[in-house]
Amino acid sequence: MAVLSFGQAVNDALDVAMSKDDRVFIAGEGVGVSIHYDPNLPTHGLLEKYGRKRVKDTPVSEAAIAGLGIGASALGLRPVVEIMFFPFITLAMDMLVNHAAKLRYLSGGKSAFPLTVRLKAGVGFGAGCQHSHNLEAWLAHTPGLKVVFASTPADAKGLLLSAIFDPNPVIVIEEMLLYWMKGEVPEGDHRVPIGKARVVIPGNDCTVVTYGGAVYTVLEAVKTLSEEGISTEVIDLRSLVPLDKACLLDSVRRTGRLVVVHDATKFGGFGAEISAIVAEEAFDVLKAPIKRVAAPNIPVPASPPQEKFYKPSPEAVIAAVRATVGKG
Amino acid sequence: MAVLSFGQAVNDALDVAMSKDDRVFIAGEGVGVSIHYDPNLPTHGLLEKYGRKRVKDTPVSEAAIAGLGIGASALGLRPVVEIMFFPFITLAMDMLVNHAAKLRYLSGGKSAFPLTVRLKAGVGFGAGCQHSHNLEAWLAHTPGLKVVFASTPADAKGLLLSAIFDPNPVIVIEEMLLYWMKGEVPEGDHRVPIGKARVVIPGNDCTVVTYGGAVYTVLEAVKTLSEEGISTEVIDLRSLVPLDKACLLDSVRRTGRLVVVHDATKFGGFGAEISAIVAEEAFDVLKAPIKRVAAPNIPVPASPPQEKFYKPSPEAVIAAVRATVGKG
Amino acid sequence: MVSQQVDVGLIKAMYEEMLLVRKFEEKLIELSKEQGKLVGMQILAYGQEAVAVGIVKALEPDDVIVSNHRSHGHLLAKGADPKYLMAEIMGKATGVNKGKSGTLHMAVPEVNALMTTTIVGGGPPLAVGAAFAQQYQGTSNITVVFFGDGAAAEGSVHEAMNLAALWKLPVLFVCENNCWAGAQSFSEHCCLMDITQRAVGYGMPGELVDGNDVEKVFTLAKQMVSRCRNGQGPVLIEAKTYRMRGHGEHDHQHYVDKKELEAWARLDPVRCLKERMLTDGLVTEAELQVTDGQIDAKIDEAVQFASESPYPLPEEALQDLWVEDAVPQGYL
Amino acid sequence: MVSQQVDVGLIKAMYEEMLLVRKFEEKLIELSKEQGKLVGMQILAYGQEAVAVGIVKALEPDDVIVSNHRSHGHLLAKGADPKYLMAEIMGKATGVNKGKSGTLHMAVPEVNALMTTTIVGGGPPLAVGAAFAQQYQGTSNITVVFFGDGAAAEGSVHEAMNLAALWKLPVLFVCENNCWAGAQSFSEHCCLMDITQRAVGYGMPGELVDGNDVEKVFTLAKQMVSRCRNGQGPVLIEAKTYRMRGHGEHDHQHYVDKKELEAWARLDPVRCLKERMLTDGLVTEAELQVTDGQIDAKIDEAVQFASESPYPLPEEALQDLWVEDAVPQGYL
Ligand SMILES: Cc1ncc(C[n+]2csc(CCOP(=O)(O)OP(=O)(O)O)c2C)c(N)n1
Ligand SMILES: Cc1ncc(C[n+]2csc(CCOP(=O)(O)OP(=O)(O)O)c2C)c(N)n1
Ligand SMILES: [Mg+2]
Ligand SMILES: [Mg+2]
Repeated sequence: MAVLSFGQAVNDALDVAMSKDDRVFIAGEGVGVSIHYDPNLPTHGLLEKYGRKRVKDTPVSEAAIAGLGIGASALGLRPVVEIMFFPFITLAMDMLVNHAAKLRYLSGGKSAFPLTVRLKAGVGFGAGCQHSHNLEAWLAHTPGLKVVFASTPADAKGLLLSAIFDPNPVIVIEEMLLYWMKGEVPEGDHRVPIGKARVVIPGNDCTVVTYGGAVYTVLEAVKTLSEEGISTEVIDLRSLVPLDKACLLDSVRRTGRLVVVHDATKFGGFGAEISAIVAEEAFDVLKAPIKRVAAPNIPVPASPPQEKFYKPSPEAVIAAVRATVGKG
Repeated sequence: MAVLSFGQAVNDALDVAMSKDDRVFIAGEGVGVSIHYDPNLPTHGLLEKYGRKRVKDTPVSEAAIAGLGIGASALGLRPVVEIMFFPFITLAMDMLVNHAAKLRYLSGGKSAFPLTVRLKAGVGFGAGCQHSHNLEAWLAHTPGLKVVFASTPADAKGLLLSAIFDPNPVIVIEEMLLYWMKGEVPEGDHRVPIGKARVVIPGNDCTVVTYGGAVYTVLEAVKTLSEEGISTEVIDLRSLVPLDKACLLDSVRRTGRLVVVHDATKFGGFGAEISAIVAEEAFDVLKAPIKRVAAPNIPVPASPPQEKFYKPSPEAVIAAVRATVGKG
Repeated sequence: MVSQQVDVGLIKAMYEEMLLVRKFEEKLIELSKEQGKLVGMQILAYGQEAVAVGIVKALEPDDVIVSNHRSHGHLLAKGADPKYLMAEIMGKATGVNKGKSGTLHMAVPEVNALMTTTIVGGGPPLAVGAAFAQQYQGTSNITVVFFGDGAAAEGSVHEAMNLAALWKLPVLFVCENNCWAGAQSFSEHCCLMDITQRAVGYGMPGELVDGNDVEKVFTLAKQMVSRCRNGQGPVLIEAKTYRMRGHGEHDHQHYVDKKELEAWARLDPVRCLKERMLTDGLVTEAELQVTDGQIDAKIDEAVQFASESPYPLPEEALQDLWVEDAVPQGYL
Repeated sequence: MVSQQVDVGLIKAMYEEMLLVRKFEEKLIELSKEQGKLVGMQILAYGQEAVAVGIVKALEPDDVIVSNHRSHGHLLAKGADPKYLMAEIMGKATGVNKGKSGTLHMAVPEVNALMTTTIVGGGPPLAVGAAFAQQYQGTSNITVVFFGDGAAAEGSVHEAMNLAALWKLPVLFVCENNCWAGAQSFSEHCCLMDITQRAVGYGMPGELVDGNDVEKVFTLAKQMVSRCRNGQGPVLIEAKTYRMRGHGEHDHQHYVDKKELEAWARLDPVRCLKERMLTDGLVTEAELQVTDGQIDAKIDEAVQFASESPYPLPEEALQDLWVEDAVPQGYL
């Protein structure tokens, strides 16, 4: 196993996919020539290696970028298109929701759209609310799209490879702030199955469900909690759609308690779905209210103290878990 | 009180607003001259009455229509723009989410965007998934937007008037299939406060929370349920944002049981937020799992038997309430 | 630009296809009056048959078309079987899309009518993707996308044309200017004389053609299609035609000047072609009657097939979302 | 097209404004090297000062501008106080937007810099709305929207131009063609020679101007602004200029040909104007030194003000979402 940064792991996945399958191409704004020069960024060096035919820098046209991927996938290619920052996906929503997600269904199962869309998520680089806005809840509420959101380099590689070779449209959300974080990554065509969550830390007192960058906020909190003798089970969902309900429910059946943590805003966030599933299917075992730790219902402010305030903190997770286990 | 159809009530609200305030104008595709000629449709006759200056037929350009409303509202007008069918809002999401919802916040509270966006929702006219797709969960997950969804002619009028004169951006979702349904409507500048739910039927055994067209599915179910001696409290949310949590929690504290019903797809739907709020804030009083009755996680199929299958039925509501009260 | 003679056999063939489209839709008009027989709104290409037939006749079977809400002409011209279209329009299990689409977004992959969207302006970006694949795979196939004068106002069309021009993709953009976008006339929703003026802004050719004259449409299409095939990049064709009926059958055209309707009725592409063939002695009345009979029979067969077909089972609505046979239990 | 003489006082005034923008940004370059002093990416209009100043000088105070991510020139030219901009860029409570925006979307309603968006292509539809209000209210004000060559590829820009042209709205579309969209050169992302070729497709005038010559920019703007004011509808101006630094200060231009950079450096609008004023004897070295000193003082004052200002309180992040003082409890 090589030690790679998160960004290198994504890059490695693209490299593996492109080298083994000519149908794979990447397109987006600056995926070839970028204003950044950093080997830790996902598409670094791919233009040099695969050339202009397969590494396509596009104009600033999010709808066309999505349409490019959809149409090309309909003819059997394996497009991997990038929408630079999460809030820009609003410009591609018609293409992704009314087309990528629906055209196969509309065809009565005759067509397929093996498309991958990469997105950069993340709060904490001071760019404000038009660059930072986690909208995974929208995508998860769109029948026909699969949605994955990795937290480790190995999962970033494995989920992306699974997405590229999945016969359906898959949205791959990348936590930008993790690009430079290193970890062990299996070599070659390493796949992580879409739809399988990962138990990061086993525990008995309380289940904490999270994903993406928030995983590290939770792990930070767990240090303190374990010192306090609270045994937390941490689940990294990895896939939001399809969701690994078995893993979620099995854990809650053992702990009887649930806290959900994400960086997106709370109201109508994906955490609500996790909570609702448990309140509907594991109510009998629940010993305490289901808590959600998430961002307040405001846009991401730019000023450092306010951006920090916006982002769910380990302290907030600690408080929520304590309250849930009755030690609040 | 006059008896008006739902569509006439919307029309009446627009008429009242335009006659009392010159800053109000309406714009959209066919809001002036329409392919339909039906007094039960919301903008019928307004062009004849207010002229081309204030009733603006636009090109087929959803982003520009939204931008028109946002920019005009910044200069103090009270735009009421229409996005024809719900799935078409995907084309205006950047304007609504990154601009209407965020620009005031970005200005540090210096600017205001008193904009109203009207949308037509509804499943059941055989047009398929590019015309029928309820996405209120997206809008409710967008800090900065208020969202209302009326079920009666009186509320349709009162909520729209409140929206038009609200100093913030408000999304007004109209249930198309109800346009021809008649009801009593107060005359003049009738306002229904945004953020207040309505208890349609009081009851003790189970709370059923719903909104929009699903209200009638629930009322249909309640007939059977009451015959069975099950006393259901039906709450019509009317506003999704801000949400009337007091009304919701107060009811559940009395009944100890909750079923949420909506026509949108279940996974990640707005019902999840309602369930999560109760699981977090009224857990102590809950006597049964919180059930959600919603559409399956697929696009809306066109074929009649399948479109019917897609739409939550009174039978499904009956089964859910029975199970919740332990008489399943 | 338009010059060479079109061969007689071809003219007859195009006439028959136009007549098939016309009769198919006349049948829909009739059926749309029977409660619950057809599903959803009936949007007809009545009066625009020459555009669909003239353009598609210039294509090879492997070429792709992307259609819109007004699709009957495009699909039938590309070779779709009326039986399965009719069944789809009735929402039947035997429909070309199993009833999941209904009339508005029928796609017929078998004949490379690969994607149809009723999102106005949705087609061009999809066509750009299809054409990119054709170029990427080194084929000489091209993609044609049909859109309306109203659609030309959508941002997606601009993005698509810009990208297609930049990458010299084999896309033939066909704007069917039928003088209406819903209840808005062309001059009410656009301040241009012609949509072709847009072509300048993408550095691609923009060609106007009389959309009611199938020979002119075909001749121009032939030239432009080979241009696309030869890697010279995209082309915009604007076919001037007219929406002879309402936007859909539910639209009674209360906003349309009757004189305008009459004027265009005189230009009815199907009738005009028939008359021209008779005057020029390309066909005899007798031959035409045979053709009529054959097409009527096809339509009747389609209606009977569709009418006798069952509706899909309600729970089959859960199929066809994803390529997996079943969507993971955890999800649905 | 460009003809009349520009008066000397005006030239000096414009030079001073350009110098203010230049020195403001030179200070940002300096500060961006100090860890944690500035918030977020620093996107500079360095080299494009003549466009902002020349255009805005042709406006009245009541005219509205809509800016983008490269906003410093636009805002300062419109009269924004450098103190409050600097404080915003540092994320301070005294910032023009209380630190909620940071550098990327600073809006200054006090001077009718009403909306700024970093969504590329987001400005034009907003400008159409503002211009509609100006027309609706019967004022003679106009709206100017600045966008880049890259933004011209966004669908939103097409929809906005089409609607503005159709309704003859008083919008001046100013495309700052600085030869780059991120790391893509103009010819890599667009196959046109000039963005003005797009104007044809909206039936509006499209005017090219040397964006490094503030006098030419001003003279053209004057003419086009009055055209808009007189109800003759929108205009597209394309100012050819150059992004002399990286996309942002984090961009070290590894992809840029150094020769190209040097060539444009020789056309530096600030230096060239200074030299022309000296050669033509419009100013003396001494006068220029005074100007320099005054502007340096302004900048230093701004930096001091911003540096000494406090950060906003974390929980104040909950304010300013809605017009109500507080968002309903039930919601937050
Ligand atoms: C994005 C979107 N906006 C609006 C509509 C509603 N709509 C359906 S057809 C139509 C008019 C389209 O006019 P045109 O493009 O000229 O096509 P035509 O109907 O004339 O064939 C409109 C506005 C839609 N289907 N999709
Ligand atoms: C919708 C959207 N897509 C992409 C971006 C990322 N981005 C920021 S600036 C930029 C390049 C814009 O180029 P241009 O319009 O020429 O403006 P310039 O930066 O040259 O001033 C891009 C792609 C964005 N901010 N918004
Ligand atoms: Mg049309
Ligand atoms: Mg540029």
